[in-house]
Amino acid sequence: MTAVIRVEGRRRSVLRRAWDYLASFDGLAKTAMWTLAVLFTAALLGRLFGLGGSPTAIVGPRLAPPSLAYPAGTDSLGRSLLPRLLEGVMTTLLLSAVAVLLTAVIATLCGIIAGYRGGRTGGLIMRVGDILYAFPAIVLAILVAAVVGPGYVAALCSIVLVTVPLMTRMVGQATRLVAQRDFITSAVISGVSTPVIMTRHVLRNISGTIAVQGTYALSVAILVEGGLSFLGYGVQLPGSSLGLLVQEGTLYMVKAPWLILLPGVILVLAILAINLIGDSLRDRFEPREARSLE
Amino acid sequence: MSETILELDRVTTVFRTGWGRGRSELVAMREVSLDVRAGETLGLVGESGSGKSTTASVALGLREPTSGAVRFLGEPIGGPKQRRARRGLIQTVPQNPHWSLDPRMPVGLSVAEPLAALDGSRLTAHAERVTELLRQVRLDPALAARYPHELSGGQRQRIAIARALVTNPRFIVFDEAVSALDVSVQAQILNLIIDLQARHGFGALFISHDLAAVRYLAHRIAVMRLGEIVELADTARFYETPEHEYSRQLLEAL
Amino acid sequence: MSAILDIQDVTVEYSTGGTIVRALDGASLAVRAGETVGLVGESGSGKSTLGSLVGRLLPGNARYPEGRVLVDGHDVLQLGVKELRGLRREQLGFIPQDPISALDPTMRIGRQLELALRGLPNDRAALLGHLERVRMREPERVLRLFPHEISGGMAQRIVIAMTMARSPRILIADEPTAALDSNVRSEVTKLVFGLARDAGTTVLWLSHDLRSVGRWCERVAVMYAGRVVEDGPAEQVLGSPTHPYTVALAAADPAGVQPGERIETSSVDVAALAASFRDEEEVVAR
Amino acid sequence: MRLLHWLPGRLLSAVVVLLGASILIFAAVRSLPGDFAQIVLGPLSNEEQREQLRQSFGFDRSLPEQYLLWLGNAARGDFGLSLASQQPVLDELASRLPVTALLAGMAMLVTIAIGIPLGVYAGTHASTGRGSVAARIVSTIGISFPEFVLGCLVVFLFSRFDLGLSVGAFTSPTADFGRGVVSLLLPALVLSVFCVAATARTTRDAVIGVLVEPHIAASVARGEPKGFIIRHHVLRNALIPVLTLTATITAYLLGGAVIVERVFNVPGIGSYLVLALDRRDYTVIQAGVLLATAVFVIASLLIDVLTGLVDPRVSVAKKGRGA
Repeated sequence: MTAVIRVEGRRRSVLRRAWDYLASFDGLAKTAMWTLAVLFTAALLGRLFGLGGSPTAIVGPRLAPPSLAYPAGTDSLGRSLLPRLLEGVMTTLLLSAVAVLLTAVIATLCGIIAGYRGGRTGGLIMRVGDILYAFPAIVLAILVAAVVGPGYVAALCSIVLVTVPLMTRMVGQATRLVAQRDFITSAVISGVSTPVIMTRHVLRNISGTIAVQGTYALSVAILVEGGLSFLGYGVQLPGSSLGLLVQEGTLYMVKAPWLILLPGVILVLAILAINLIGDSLRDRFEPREARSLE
Repeated sequence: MSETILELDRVTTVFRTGWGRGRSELVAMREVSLDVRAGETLGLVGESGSGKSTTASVALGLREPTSGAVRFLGEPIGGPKQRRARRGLIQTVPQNPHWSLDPRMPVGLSVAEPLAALDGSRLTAHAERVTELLRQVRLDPALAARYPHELSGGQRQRIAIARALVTNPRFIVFDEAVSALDVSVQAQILNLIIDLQARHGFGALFISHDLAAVRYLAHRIAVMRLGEIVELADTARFYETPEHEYSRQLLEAL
Repeated sequence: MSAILDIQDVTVEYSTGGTIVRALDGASLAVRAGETVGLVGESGSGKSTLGSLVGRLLPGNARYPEGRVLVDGHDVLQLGVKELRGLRREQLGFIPQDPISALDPTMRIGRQLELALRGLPNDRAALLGHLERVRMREPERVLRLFPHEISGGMAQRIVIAMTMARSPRILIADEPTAALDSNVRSEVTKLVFGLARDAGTTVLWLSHDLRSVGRWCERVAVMYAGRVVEDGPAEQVLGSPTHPYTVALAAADPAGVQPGERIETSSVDVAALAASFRDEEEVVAR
Repeated sequence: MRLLHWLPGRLLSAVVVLLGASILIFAAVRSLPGDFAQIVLGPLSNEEQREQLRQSFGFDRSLPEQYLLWLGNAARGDFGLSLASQQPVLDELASRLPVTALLAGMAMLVTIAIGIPLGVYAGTHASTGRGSVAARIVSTIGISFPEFVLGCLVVFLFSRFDLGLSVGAFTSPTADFGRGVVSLLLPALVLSVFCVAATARTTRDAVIGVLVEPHIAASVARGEPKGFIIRHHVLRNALIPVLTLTATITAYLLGGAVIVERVFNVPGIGSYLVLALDRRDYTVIQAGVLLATAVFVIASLLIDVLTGLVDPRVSVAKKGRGA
């Protein structure tokens, strides 16, 4: 099936091919992609065109329930929640995406070196990964945040440190599998240099693993950012992130439940969507058949 | 007598695993001596665990022996640095047709890769030579654009042979290269190897657990068991009067 | 004498992601009780599908649009789950290609043997008896080992012991020696045929090797592209094959060639044609 | 014992990981911004007083010396005094440990009791039933619920409506175990949701992986009934990846406890650690984080031993990892 897509794709534009690729996912994953796309577009509109108003302006009564004037209600200072929500979505998604991109680069590099070269360098990489892995994620995150000082950088560093060890391990495992293959040995014998083998053969053959693990890392990233901001070590006021909004919401939970429900629900939806996409990617790259026992 | 391409001189290879009390040693090759001459195929037969795979990696310069000498064209075969220096002169056709080619690469580029490694050129710069090689292994040159999973096992193994030949090597190791193929396909590949050797004159080490295939195309046969070569003889002589008890067993099992 | 196994014009299709692949295309084979039949074919010929079909052991995506499979008069494809299970347990025996992976890797040999003999006497003496039947050396020690600690030949003897313990009416052996070293092969083959003869078991021996099958089986059936294309007494099929595929297959075997002689691959055109159109997994798609 | 011949090597790597973690913790805590003496003594103290305090805590020595001193003391169970309360850190931690241990233990119990059966059901019915799809969706939702969101929702629901359990009223399990358990019920449930879902997913994948193995096909071919095969051959094999996950879950429970304790106002190690970070209480942070990593390292060591007993093929070389 992939072959068919590719052969047709040669004659089509890159956009068209990307669209075809996305269209080949199952319904659940497509819904998930739409959810993320809508969230991101709304946040982008908020940032670019001020959709929903200004996130910092005090515009109305305090703790007003959702209405036509304030689609998501107002907060304890009388700011409209909608623009703050949009800003929070943007911050959370962007921060997590940048962090995971960093993670992917670091983990791919380390994983390939550890998995392909092995030896002392590889052993050292894996050991450092093990050490980082021994820290409970949120404990490591707040420790980093405390050292760096709360804020965006702290959130970014924490996410990277939390997600790198696991992804490195997975990339390393995938690399080891590929490295045993005959075509790698043939390339070595033919005198192909190690960097070329790593990029031409190894990287291409583990791209599926990177995509899957990167997607899962993104969902972990949003969890960590949320938890960190919730504890007060992540994004700081007057900025906004989904975790921070949930934390604010806890203060007025009984009087104004929308303050916690709306960011909470959006956060869960975003993570759920990403996990569903991850599952779908995994089914694609690591297909498994199911058997019954009859 | 033609030139000696590869020579193993009393090669011993020992694997050590574990440490402390759990430490164990396994002698994969014990005092193995053999040579391969230009235009000749040496068949190496043995069961799994006999040490023939280790012999293959030693002969390819992938593994340094514990003791003994390995010489390629009279020079010590050396380590990775020397491998870069003599690239293109030694090639291999591996066992499993599923993994002998990079599944993410059109097979034409796989064939071109050893050439590109010679002078650092791009993979796509060798289309003509690839076409020529595909013809030589009796494949339609149009298949160069296909991916391995779009080809049959036999076709993939032909591609692997084309790839091994593309740099006009002096020495090729066939490591169980036909074992995973169906009998009918296997016969064609065996004939192809014979024809190509007559044309190019490379020396070949043909490793297999299948005595029938080995004796069909090898000029001489070495029988390996528990890390030792128990008999090494011309194929005709081996047929008529196998000397070692184990060789006789193998022949009878055919 | 009526057939104990009667496969009538069976078609089997696998559906995977919208495409339908036909693995058997009107295959027929009738076997009388006590016969030893060698079923020969290359990868993709459908012989493994046919073998598994006897116990309806095909994966869930298999469909049976046509044909019947009768084991001792029971229509296997129509049986309920319970009857089918009973049939597999009491009447059929299967020996797979790779014996080590056919054993539970986390369990000692003794325990698995004990579980497999459920319902039969399975005390220690009985277990040892079964191992001695398959001429296992040091049976006491073997009972305590895990599957990864024994050789392929030993593992296959254990699988044979499990399978033959209930003296099945029909034994289906799918290339049981392909994964073994050649010096063990003949011993294991001899063992299977010996035990089968003693128990009066009918043997269906699946193999890609025409000549070795001819040595052990009374009758040989050749499969090609999902059908049985030739079927007859072993000496007849080997000596004077009629179907062009059988002819080609016999000619392609390097073991049958005299020194200095060249295999005539021009006569293998039938196989070459098939090879260029199919793959091990893609079988005969149409 | 031949089965566990890899144990010495594995022990060594656990020690290496623990040492590495301790260095990391020490370095991190020492690079926390702010002068601790000023934090402890307040802005009105003079330099002399601060210097005295630094000396009394050994902060005037070189960093490697301080590290070795700290490590040596820690190995003897002496973590020093809390800067904030001037009480021995060990006592402070010890008084909170039972709460967190009970919380994590309850969550682990729920995880095993629900996660594994759910996963086995989903795995054995993966090729057929609709129930499997439902189980899959539920478990994906489960791993997508951050516990601070879920915790807040639970607090909201239980404080707004009378649902039989009260939130906020905490009883120490050392004072009254029964009531302690009841008061930790909601936090433990919230903490377990992610773990239940993750366990169910891993178990499901493991079961599916085992079902396609040839030895299961061999069991089916022998005519063995479904329940028999699951009991004797599937569960044991599928347990192996699930066991490996348990180590990760242990770490997750420790981390999650930090947030859940905060949400539910539970006075455990987690909330104490956050408090210590806020107060820059060096000694407590060092000891608390070291304790958390030590628990994880020991837990994964135990789990590897267990795995080694279930799966005789395991060797360190094969697993190729330390923690």
